[in-house]
Amino acid sequence: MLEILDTWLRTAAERIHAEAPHLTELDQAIGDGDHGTNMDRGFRAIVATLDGRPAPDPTVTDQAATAELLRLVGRTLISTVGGASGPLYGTAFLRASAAVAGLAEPATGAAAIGAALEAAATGVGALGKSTTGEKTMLDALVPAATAARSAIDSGANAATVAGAARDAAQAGAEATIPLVATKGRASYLGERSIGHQDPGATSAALLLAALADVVA
Amino acid sequence: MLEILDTWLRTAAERIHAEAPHLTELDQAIGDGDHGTNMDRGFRAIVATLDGRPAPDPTVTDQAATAELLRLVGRTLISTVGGASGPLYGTAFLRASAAVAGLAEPATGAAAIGAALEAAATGVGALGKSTTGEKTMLDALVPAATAARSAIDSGANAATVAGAARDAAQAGAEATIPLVATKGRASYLGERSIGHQDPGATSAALLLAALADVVA
Amino acid sequence: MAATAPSHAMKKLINAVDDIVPESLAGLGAAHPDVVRIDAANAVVLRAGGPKAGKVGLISGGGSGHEPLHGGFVGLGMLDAACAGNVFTSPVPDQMEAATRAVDGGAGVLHIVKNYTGDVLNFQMAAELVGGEIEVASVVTNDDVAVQDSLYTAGRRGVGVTVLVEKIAGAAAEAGASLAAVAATAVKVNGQGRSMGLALTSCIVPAAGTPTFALGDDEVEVGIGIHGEPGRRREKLAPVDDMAEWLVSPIVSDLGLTRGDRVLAFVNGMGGTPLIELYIAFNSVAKILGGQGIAIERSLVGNYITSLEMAGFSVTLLRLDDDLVRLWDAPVHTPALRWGV
Amino acid sequence: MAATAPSHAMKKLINAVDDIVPESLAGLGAAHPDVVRIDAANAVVLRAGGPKAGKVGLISGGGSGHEPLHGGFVGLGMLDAACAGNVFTSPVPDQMEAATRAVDGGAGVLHIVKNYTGDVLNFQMAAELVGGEIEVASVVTNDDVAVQDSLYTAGRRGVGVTVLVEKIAGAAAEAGASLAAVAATAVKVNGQGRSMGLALTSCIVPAAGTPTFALGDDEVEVGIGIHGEPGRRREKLAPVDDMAEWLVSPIVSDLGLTRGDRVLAFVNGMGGTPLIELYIAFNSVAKILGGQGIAIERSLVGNYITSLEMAGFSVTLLRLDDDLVRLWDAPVHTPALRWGV
Ligand SMILES: Nc1ncnc2c1ncn2[C@@H]1O[C@H](COP(=O)(O)OP(=O)(O)O)[C@@H](O)[C@H]1O
Ligand SMILES: Nc1ncnc2c1ncn2[C@@H]1O[C@H](COP(=O)(O)OP(=O)(O)O)[C@@H](O)[C@H]1O
Ligand SMILES: [Mg+2]
Ligand SMILES: [Mg+2]
Ligand SMILES: [Mg+2]
Ligand SMILES: [Mg+2]
Repeated sequence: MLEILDTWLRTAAERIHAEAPHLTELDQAIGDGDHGTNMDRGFRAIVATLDGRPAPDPTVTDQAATAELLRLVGRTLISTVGGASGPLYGTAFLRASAAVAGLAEPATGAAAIGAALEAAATGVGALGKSTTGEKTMLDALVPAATAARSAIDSGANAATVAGAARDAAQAGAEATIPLVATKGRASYLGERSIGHQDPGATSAALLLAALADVVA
Repeated sequence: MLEILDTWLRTAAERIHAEAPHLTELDQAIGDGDHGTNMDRGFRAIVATLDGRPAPDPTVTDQAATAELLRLVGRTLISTVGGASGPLYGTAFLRASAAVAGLAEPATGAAAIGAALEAAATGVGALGKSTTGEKTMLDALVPAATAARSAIDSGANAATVAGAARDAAQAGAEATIPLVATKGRASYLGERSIGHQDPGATSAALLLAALADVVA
Repeated sequence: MAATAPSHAMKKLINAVDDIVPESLAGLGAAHPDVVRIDAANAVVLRAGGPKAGKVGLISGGGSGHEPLHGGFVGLGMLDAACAGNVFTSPVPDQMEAATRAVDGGAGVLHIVKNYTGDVLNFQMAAELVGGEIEVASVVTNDDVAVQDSLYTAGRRGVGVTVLVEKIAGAAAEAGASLAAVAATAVKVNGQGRSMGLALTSCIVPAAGTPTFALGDDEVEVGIGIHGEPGRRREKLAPVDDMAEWLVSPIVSDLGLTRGDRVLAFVNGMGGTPLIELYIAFNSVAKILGGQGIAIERSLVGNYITSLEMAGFSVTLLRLDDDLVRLWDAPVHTPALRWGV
Repeated sequence: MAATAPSHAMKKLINAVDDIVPESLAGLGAAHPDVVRIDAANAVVLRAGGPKAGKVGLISGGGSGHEPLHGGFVGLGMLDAACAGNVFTSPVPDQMEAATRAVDGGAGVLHIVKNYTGDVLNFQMAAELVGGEIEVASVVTNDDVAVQDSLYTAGRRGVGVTVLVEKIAGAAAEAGASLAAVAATAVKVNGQGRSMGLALTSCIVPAAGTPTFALGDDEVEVGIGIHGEPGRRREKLAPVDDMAEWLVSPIVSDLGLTRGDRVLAFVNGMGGTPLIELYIAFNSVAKILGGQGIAIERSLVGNYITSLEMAGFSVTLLRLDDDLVRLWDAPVHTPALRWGV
């Protein structure tokens, strides 16, 4: 689990870096033009953290080590991203960490992904006082968590669960286009926010696409 | 003489107004982009002065009244134009006034034009500490004064004298194009002033073209 | 040499995009060593001389690009520290925690937070990080009448009034008021002040490299915030008397100002608009208020809360009473505002 | 909404081109009634409270478009009056005469004149107009090292050092120095100060309506004056550390500054460059001077002598001694500079 998490984070960091200009462009349209830069800064910091991490403690279980790394990622994002997305994504990872730690050991990869996604979505909504349909990252995270849970309930393995989450997040991100933003910076635009895809939902979909590729 | 002066000034004001954008454009290239505006402001003030002037005092000779009006024009330019061209053109008219007043009465139109032009050119050179070849209005005024003197010396009438002055001023203005400016704002450009016609020489040629048309 | 080749290329006095904030802070520190000290590791501007024992500490912060806000307002009678985020990006809780600890003089610390989701969330996390150790109060400024304060927005943005809150609450703290009293003063100023702004041009976020929005030659963006974000609506460029009216009217009606009321009028440039124009704009505002019998008792004109090199202006009106006038007039000594000392 | 339609159209906060100067002056007066009074008929900014008996009067003036210069420097410890010409056009002798008469307190009047043909000639005529009635001395500032001071130019332009002359000579006058002594102080400051500037963009003279010069996306104009006039040469846009070097080097060598010398470093914005960048530029200047062992004892950073909305900056260095430091630190209370009061 820990290895997959490590690979995912590194893959995500590459994707985020490559897509940063696009994320920033989306944020220029309905925000302040920094989402790509913010996410890139955060994920570069994560990679630095991964690189600098001591070898895993053999006395700690894989699941506990995974939870601990998720916590570290959350703290890193909070300490380096800034803006709205820093605390929100940071909280997502902190909550995911707690959820993974809370699963009976040894949890399956599918169960870990499902629990982590649900906790992340709930954490973002609680901190951001937001819900789906407000044109935020929640419009990718919540459908992803729901799709993951359905897949798990029908007995799917980790790869299938991650694939379902990816598809739902992607669809959710695209579905933000016609929405009027009512949270975050884009809400200042009112009706003028219609017709643009939310940058945070887009980055969330991007992270889950990387996860599906890594888990596959 | 007074009537011709009045007509000339009004004609000149119209021409300056029409050519102001061109003069400003020339000044943008090697100065600060205000020569057209400055001259236009001054000549509008002159027309206002002409319009507001009481009827000529019948006890005063035409020549004296002409000199007095030239003085008024000089003062008006000094009080309204600003920049380098205000004091310089203003002084030109003040000196022209004194020259015309100093001619034995009744002076011919040709003599008045000749004396006025010489005095104007000398006055500008003295105030501006400048001479020909420095890419200034003197490159139009000095040749004009010289040409007028030659024409007078060969017995020409006022129309011919004014025509000669016009032609010389025009040629002089055009001849500023290859010069390096060594006076005024254009001198800051050094070699980069080459290739542009001097705005002040251009306005001087314009004034003398109007004179030739009016005297003709 | 007349102009032919228009351009919106990024032309800035910078070395590298990543060096903008640290080098600008270093320059601020080098230019005003008597007033501020830079904590480079945390990107925090601290008042020279350290915390004043028994005085409430005031900190603020936010994305960079709004200079002189906030670092230029650190000093006697105003802020004790300012946290600098990346351009238009809220700083992180670690910075705010460091600033809070650095300025604590035992009387508690006030966080002055502009109402943006990012700023609010990060300051909130910072407050949790020092919770129990240092008494922290937070005041959120939200004075921008361009935004509806409704369920359908993140609430009104904190803009121009933030400068006035920092000055006036800073004076209260300097005079020895308690944390509760300083916070109450800040809340009062925020409650009695409103702002609105417009842009003549966009600005270029360095990391993005292109203008945040495109405006036609004859268009203005009305109801902008301070992050280059597009505004509420687009209008044709108009005489400044009219444009001032677009900004002043909503403020006057939102504040319910009427004949005989006293105000501080703050005409703020967005960064690229020169003073010659800001004074013309102030003249327009003064004419409008004068026509309604509203008395301008204090004024502030200049580039104080900006959006990088954006051209445009905002108007802030603060309803005054004798208390606020006294606190406004109290000595202040910061890089950007100074009087009485 | 990403930018697609670049433009250099004139977008200014104005009502009409002809109203710019009078309305900007009116705004200045309305914003600072405690400091200045506007003589609208003569377009002259006067120090509130009238001439001070026995004090040397200081007046300056020039084309508008350089705000806060000169009107923003009228007040205690600096100018007694400033004459505002049209944009980039020297005022006329009538204005200077009116100002000279208005500020005369019986101890004579100093004219501070920037070295441009127009300014010099108009002030010269004004001095003649009051000659015999009021004792007038004139000091011409000519600090711009971009211009060769030779037979082949109108001489060096007066630029950044003018601000320092007005402050320091103003302090001398306020302290009761005689006309000769105040003039000598002004001459000394001019002699010990040098400047050079560069532009990242042109500016638009309102009456012209188009940019004075065209610059490519990657070009800077080096050695500009303050009237939007093109500079001495064109360079490729470079890191600000390099650009600062282009400006500082000629100044240091012209002043003959060496290790251990003390200076006032003034980093001035051309009007459209925001503070975040000016502090970065100051940081570059501080690094260069620090590397040469030249000590920055005083500093000034901001938009103080501008070219409308031009982007760019200039550097002015003034060699300091204890006298100049004392006069620099003396109280000043003007719309644009204020301390000690
Ligand atoms: N209250 C909120 N709840 C959930 N997500 C939010 C909220 N506010 C903003 N976001 C997300 O944050 C994204 C913007 O992130 P970013 O640009 O990095 O921060 P900022 O808006 O501070 O510049 C938005 O696209 C949106 O998805
Ligand atoms: N020393 C001088 N002697 C003669 N003419 C001069 C001198 N300096 C400048 N001029 C003339 O003045 C013109 C510029 O006038 P104008 O643009 O109105 O004033 P300014 O240069 O102050 O903006 C130049 O084109 C030149 O012909
Ligand atoms: Mg953003
Ligand atoms: Mg000119
Ligand atoms: Mg942001
Ligand atoms: Mg001029």
